[in-house]
Amino acid sequence: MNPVNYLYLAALLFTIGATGVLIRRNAIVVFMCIELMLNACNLAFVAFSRMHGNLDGQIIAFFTMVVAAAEVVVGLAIIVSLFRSRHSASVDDASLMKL
Amino acid sequence: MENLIALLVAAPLLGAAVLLCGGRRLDAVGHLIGTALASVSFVIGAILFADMLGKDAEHRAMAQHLFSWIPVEGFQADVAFQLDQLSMTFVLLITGVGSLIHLYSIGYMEHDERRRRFFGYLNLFLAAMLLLVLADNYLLLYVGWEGVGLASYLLIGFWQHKPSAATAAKKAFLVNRVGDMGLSIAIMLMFTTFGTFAFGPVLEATGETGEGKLTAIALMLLLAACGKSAQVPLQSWLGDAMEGPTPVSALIHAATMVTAGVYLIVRSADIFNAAPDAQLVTTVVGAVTLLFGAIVGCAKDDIKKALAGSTMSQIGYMILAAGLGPIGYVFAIMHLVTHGFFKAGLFLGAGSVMHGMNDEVDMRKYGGLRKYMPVTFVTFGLGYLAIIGFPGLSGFFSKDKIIEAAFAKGGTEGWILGSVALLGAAITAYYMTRVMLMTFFGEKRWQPDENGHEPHPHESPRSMTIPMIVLAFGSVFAGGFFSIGDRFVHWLEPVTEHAHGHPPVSATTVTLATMVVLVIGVALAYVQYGRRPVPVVAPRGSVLTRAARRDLLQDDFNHVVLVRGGEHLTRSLVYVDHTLVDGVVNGTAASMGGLSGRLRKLQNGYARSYAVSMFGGAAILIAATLLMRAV
Amino acid sequence: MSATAVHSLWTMAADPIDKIDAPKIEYGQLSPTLIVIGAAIIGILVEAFVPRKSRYYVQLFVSVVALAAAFAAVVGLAAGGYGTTKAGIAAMGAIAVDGPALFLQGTILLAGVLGVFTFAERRLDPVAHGNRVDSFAAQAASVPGSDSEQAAVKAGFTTTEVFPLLLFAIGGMLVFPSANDLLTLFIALEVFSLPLYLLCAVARRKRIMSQEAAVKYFLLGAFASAFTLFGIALLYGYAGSVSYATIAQVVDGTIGTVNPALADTMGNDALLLIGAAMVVMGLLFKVGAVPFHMWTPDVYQGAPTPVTGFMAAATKVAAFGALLRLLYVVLPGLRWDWRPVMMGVAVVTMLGGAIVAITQTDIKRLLAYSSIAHAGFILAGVIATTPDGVSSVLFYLGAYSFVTIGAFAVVTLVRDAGGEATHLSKWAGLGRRSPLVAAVFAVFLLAFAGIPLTSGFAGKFAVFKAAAEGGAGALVVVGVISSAIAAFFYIRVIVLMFFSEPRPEGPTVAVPSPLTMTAIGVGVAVTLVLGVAPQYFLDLAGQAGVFVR
Amino acid sequence: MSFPLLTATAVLPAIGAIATAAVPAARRTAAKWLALTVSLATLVLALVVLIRFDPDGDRYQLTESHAWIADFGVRYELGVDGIGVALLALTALLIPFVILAGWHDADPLETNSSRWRPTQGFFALILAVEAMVIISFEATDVFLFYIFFEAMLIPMYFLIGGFGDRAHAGSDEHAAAQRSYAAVKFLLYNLVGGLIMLAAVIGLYVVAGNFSLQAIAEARANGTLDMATNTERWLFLGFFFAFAVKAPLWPLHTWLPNAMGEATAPVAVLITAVVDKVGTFAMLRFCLQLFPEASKWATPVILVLALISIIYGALLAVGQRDIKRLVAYASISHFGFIIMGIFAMTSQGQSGATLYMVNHGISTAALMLVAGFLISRRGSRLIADYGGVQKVAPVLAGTFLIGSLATLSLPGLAPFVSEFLVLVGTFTRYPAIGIIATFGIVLAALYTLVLYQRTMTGPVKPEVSAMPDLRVRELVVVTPLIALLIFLGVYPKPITDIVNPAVKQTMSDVQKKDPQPEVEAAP
Repeated sequence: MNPVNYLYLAALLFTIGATGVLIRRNAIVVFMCIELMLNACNLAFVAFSRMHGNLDGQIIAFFTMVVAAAEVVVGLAIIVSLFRSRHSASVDDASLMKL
Repeated sequence: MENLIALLVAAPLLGAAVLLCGGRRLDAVGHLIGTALASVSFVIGAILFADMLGKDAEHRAMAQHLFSWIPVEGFQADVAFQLDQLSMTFVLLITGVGSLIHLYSIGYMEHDERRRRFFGYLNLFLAAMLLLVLADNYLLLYVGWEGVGLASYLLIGFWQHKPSAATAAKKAFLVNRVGDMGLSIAIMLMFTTFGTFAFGPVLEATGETGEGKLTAIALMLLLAACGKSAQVPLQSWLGDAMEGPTPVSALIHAATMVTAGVYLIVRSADIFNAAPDAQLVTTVVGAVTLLFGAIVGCAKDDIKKALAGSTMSQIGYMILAAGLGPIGYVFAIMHLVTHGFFKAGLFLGAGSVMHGMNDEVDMRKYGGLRKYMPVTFVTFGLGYLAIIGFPGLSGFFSKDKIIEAAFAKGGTEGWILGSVALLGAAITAYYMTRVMLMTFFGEKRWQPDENGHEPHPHESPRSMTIPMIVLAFGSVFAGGFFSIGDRFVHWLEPVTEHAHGHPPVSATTVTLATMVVLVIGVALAYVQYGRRPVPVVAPRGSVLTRAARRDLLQDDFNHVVLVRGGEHLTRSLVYVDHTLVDGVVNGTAASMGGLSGRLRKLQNGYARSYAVSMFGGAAILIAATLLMRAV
Repeated sequence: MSATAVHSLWTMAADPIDKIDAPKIEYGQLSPTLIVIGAAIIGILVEAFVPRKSRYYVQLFVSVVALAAAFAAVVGLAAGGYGTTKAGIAAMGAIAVDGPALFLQGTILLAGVLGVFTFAERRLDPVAHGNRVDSFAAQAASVPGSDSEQAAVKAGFTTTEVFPLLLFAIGGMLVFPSANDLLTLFIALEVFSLPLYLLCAVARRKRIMSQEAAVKYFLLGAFASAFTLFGIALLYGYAGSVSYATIAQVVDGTIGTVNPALADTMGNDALLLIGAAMVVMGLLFKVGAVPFHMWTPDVYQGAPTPVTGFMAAATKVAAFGALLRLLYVVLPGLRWDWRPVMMGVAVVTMLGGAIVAITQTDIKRLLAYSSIAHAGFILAGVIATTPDGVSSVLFYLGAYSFVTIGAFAVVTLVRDAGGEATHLSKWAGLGRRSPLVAAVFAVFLLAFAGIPLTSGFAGKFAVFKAAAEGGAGALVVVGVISSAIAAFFYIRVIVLMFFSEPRPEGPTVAVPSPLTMTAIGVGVAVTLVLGVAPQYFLDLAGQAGVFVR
Repeated sequence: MSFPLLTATAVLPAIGAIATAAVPAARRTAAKWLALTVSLATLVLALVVLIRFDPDGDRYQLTESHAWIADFGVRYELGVDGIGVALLALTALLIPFVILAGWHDADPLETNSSRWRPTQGFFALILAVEAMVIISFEATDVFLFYIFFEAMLIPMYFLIGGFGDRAHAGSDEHAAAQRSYAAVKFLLYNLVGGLIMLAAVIGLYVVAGNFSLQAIAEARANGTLDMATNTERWLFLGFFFAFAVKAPLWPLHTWLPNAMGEATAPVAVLITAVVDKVGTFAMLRFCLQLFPEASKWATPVILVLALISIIYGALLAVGQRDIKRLVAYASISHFGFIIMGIFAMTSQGQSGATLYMVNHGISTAALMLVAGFLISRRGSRLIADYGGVQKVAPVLAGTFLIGSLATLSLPGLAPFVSEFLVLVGTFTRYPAIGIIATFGIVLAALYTLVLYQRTMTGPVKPEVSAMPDLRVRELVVVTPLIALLIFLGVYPKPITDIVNPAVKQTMSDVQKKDPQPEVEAAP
């Protein structure tokens, strides 16, 4: 199967993730969509790595996972504290600062 | 000897400086200082005159170079004096009459607490006027020219608490400025044409340039002359100028300053000679003004305004003569001098009358004053006879010569100008007789003023009568003295070459004609004002009369066209400046703010919309990059 | 370890390996980063083991010493000729140690020191329950206004974790501009972003806003970094490597691609362009260029002011450093593609920032927009694509960061009952109440506005000059116009401070401790020195203007 | 290395400014005296410069040159030619009078606030402006000039906005609003001008590679540096725009009336008599020297604009109700004359323009300061609120009259000389423009005399009936100015001698010859 298809899939996933970020309100979901985008990147890395026949891509994928994990830690901490102080995880409610 | 010339100017200038900066502590002696310094400069003038007579006609001119004034690349203006017969004449007239009027003012201004300042201004005037006639280049003349304007401004508006006086002063200065504009343009033209504006070089070089240029220069000089000498169309200020103290009217607005225009033209004789068109215009201006002034003079009930009209008309004669070229120059100056005497005398007389009548100027409230102030009556009377050209008196000689010269111009112009001059003589006789009758004859017409003060007409003090007497002598004998053996002509010839005019009819005929019109004029006036009592309230009078009372409506014209129009112009410009010029700038600022306000709305606080903008941005970025490659 | 080695290992696992060639690490060249990261780790240990009372002092001490040491290391490297005569590629090509890297690292470190000072300021807020407090929450975990928070305040807790966090951020920033392959770039990005997200959230006053700022910053930041990562993936796909040098060579076409069989992806320009665009976008987000700027005002406003100041200064420096390296080392071959695009970005950034700032009413948001406008100016220098361009940008960044930290430090001083009085209306008549503070702030504003005799002017002149010489005259004109617009709102603030009558209920100006005073003082000093006699620093930036490839 | 005289002239007031600002709040008077002393010392230095300057020597004298910002091709280069030295002297001369006239302008109304020190600030700012103006007259390095050309806006801005005229119609808030509007307007106008110039300055660097006026001018002259026609024109426009805003030239003038109206009289003098001169000076020195061709190219348009300024300014002056705004518009008219003289490109025109800068400085100072004294007595700027002052305060009225006469450039007073030179200089090359400009002298008479008549003459208004005459301090301010007006009117040679060589140089820069008279008259 043509490895290029994996790239198309990766692009698709990335787009889905991005769309999710744009349309979903719940901070957690938005964040999950971002994770989805990161994973799309991973897929692309791996696919490319296979094409090039070198391992850089796959190694990068591991790094990405670690980064994603770190982001989860920080992100959830922030989102949870926000949720606790205003009892809502909607990103639209958090719009005190504007103009 | 040359070095004395500067002193002529310096003495009164010093006086002005001392008196104006001296402060109150000089109040007691101010008038004495002023008079003294004026007479000093007269004495110097006399010495120089004597010295001049000592030399032969061709070598009488003297010069004194003081210092280089404005030295700029290709532009040389010096402070240098030139004293030739023409200037000498003026120096004597100015300092002589000036000193007399200083003397007169001592009495006249006795009760004015600002007398010191008054004498300071008078000295300032003398200095400026002398500078004007002594300058050896047009730019320095210009300084004196505006200097006398300033002095006249200060003196007309001397009683500043009277709004009318302040306005009149301002008007005089402004109208003169229009004339000055002409003078400065003339100077610029000379500079571009001749590369200099000193009398000598310019007048010598007139032959080397086209008539067009010279005509332009001459016309600009004429404009200047019109402003200073109150000639149509710039005559409007002279009447109002009578707001000033009477000595001022006598010295500045009768004897000296207003004749500066004549001096300018005669001084620039070579230019005018080479520009016949300009000469024609000059004669026309003179002719028109001499009628204009005379007519106005007939209608005024204010004695000073009547005399002002007459001044205008007499200067009209001089300008006319000056416009006639070599056949007229000398007589212009001669009439100028004689007029200096009798008109000054008349004004001083008028002043003396007002002095006795609580400053009443309306002749309809005079009458029969000859009993109360005999000296004034006699001197005034002599002046009157002189001005109407009573045979044997000064006016007779000078005016008669001008009328002759006018006819001598030849051709239709000659006839027209000549007859105008004759007509003028008639009207002069008429309105002067009118003044004489209304003031000194008939029975008294004055009543108590609103606060019950009945005027007690009385003869003026010695310090006032003496000058009047002296001037009366002048008015009687000067003309004769000048004319016997053409003294005056020979005196001036070296400066303004003289040609004998040949009138189409014999000189005697002209003289006779003059006599005839003279009699007619006097008779008319007698019928109107001598035979029947003069109404205290002015009758409505004919259209012409009413127009004449309003200076033939040209003030109204000025008011409507210049004043109103100007006000509208400035107001609209202020509006434009505020709304348009400023508005554009403020507008851009405001629109910038508006734009900012709108863009600001994009920052709506929703994280997702920010994400959208980022996403869109990314898309655009990618698209743009690809596009760049594509093209 | 090199990829091929791993590859062989993976394919033929059968025969045993006798030795692994350990990667070679140039600790000397990496020392600045290592020192800072190490100090950060020590900081965490301090949090774990040192008694609460003394943590603050220990943390402060550790941070300052570490940063000073790191700065010393940078200076040492520079003195050692790195960046001028020789340049090193350290850590197996992951880190470049060259002029720009060292210059920017130095700047970041100094900014960091001042940042630490402002972080450590505890004199501004009134003493709570007998212990001095700083601008950070007593206990970030507890809900604002809740009993637990009260208790924490009573107990005199303070979030001393901010210091290690700051150190981590600085560490990441040190790597960011010197990253020499895309992976390192990405990791560094995350390493300095994540701590900043957290720092944004821990304000003592107005915590709701602070948390909101944190959430926005975090979500958008993560979003942006996802784009960056995908871009990296595409570039990797294009060149088969993430190392700057290799990609650059592929772009120039100096080396053919590894596998001709895969021509449809390998060396496919679409991949290159899209990838490059996405990576650049990630960086533009960090520098706050329009249209990726929208997080800036909110975050600047919501975050604790010391954090804002540090962020505004250091993030810009790091991000522009990375951008410069990317554009000058990786994509010079693509210049004719990205230059026009970047010009467009620069123009909208300059104008957008300046125009929107006009109607701002909050001083922190105002400064945020001004920082956007400045990003535009710096971009003008980036676009010059000449050594002059590089050095001018370096100089500008150096000058700008000090002005920014100083300005925000002043903002922390103006307070009323509700904490900092950031609404402009409250600044009315400040010049009457405390002329000195107002004058200092005026100096900073004038520097922002680029008035001569301030560093702002020297910097602006440098970048505009570079841009003009680089053939981007149009940018200069736009830049000039937008500076004029920008001048308007800086002037507005000055008018407010000096020419309007002080309000009776107006704010008070707190007297800070020497820490903040130092920050402000250094800010002013640098502003004026760089304004009057910039030559030395220009030379510095000039020598540092060459990238290693 | 000789004593850096020119630097000293600028550094002295700068130090003075800092010292004055540092005087403690309570010691207001000390600050005043300090400022006055410093300004006088500066005047002495300026006179030393004037004496050391040799009109027939090199073009630029007392030069100093030090490396400064090599990266920008900027050197610290000072030097004065005749024009610069004249204006340097003028500045140093006027500042003491400004300080003396503004003696009480900055006394705090309420003395409760201890840390707010307006007085110190006021005089410090004035000295700061002096320093910057002086150095911009001395700078022969375009960048150096630009820096101070821009920087002087800041102190001016605070002087206008911070120390407004206390005589105003309406409430304090209204006045404050007006004031800061005027200040902001002043700053933005000039800042925009300056920034556009900045673009041109950068462009100049790109073209020329350095900023040394002499180097570039030489290179232009001997053709080693030739600019493309369009480049030169754009650069010229960039420079000229900034100077035209500063000068100010119609239609960029609207900031001046606001600024002069709202500022105190001494500050207004500072604006129009000192700071604005930098603009016209820079036209002469930079526009003509750096871009001769472009200058000639732009001349017709500029002359027309100058002409509009002359007439327009005068007409608006006639239409004003506010004394100080009237003077402001009069100044606009006068700046029109100056610019016309500069771009007429004749020796008379340019000497006249330079002379005009000096004379206008003195005459405006005289008129404006007396007007300030008048206003401070009555507390109103409206002409309509006065009348008959002449009766109660004759000396004040007299000085005011002399000031007015100088403004309408009466022969015998200094401004006449320069105005006539400008007119002649213009007339010889552009007769039509010269003639139209001559109308300006009539209008000038109109607005000055109307002003004098409405305020000083007529029946005494009750409000002014108790008005005191000039005090000693005020006499000390006015008398020397008037004396100077008269002296320079009668004997301008000292200045023309200094200026002429410099003008000759400039004429050769633009390769223009004076038009020769058609008749070579016998001298």
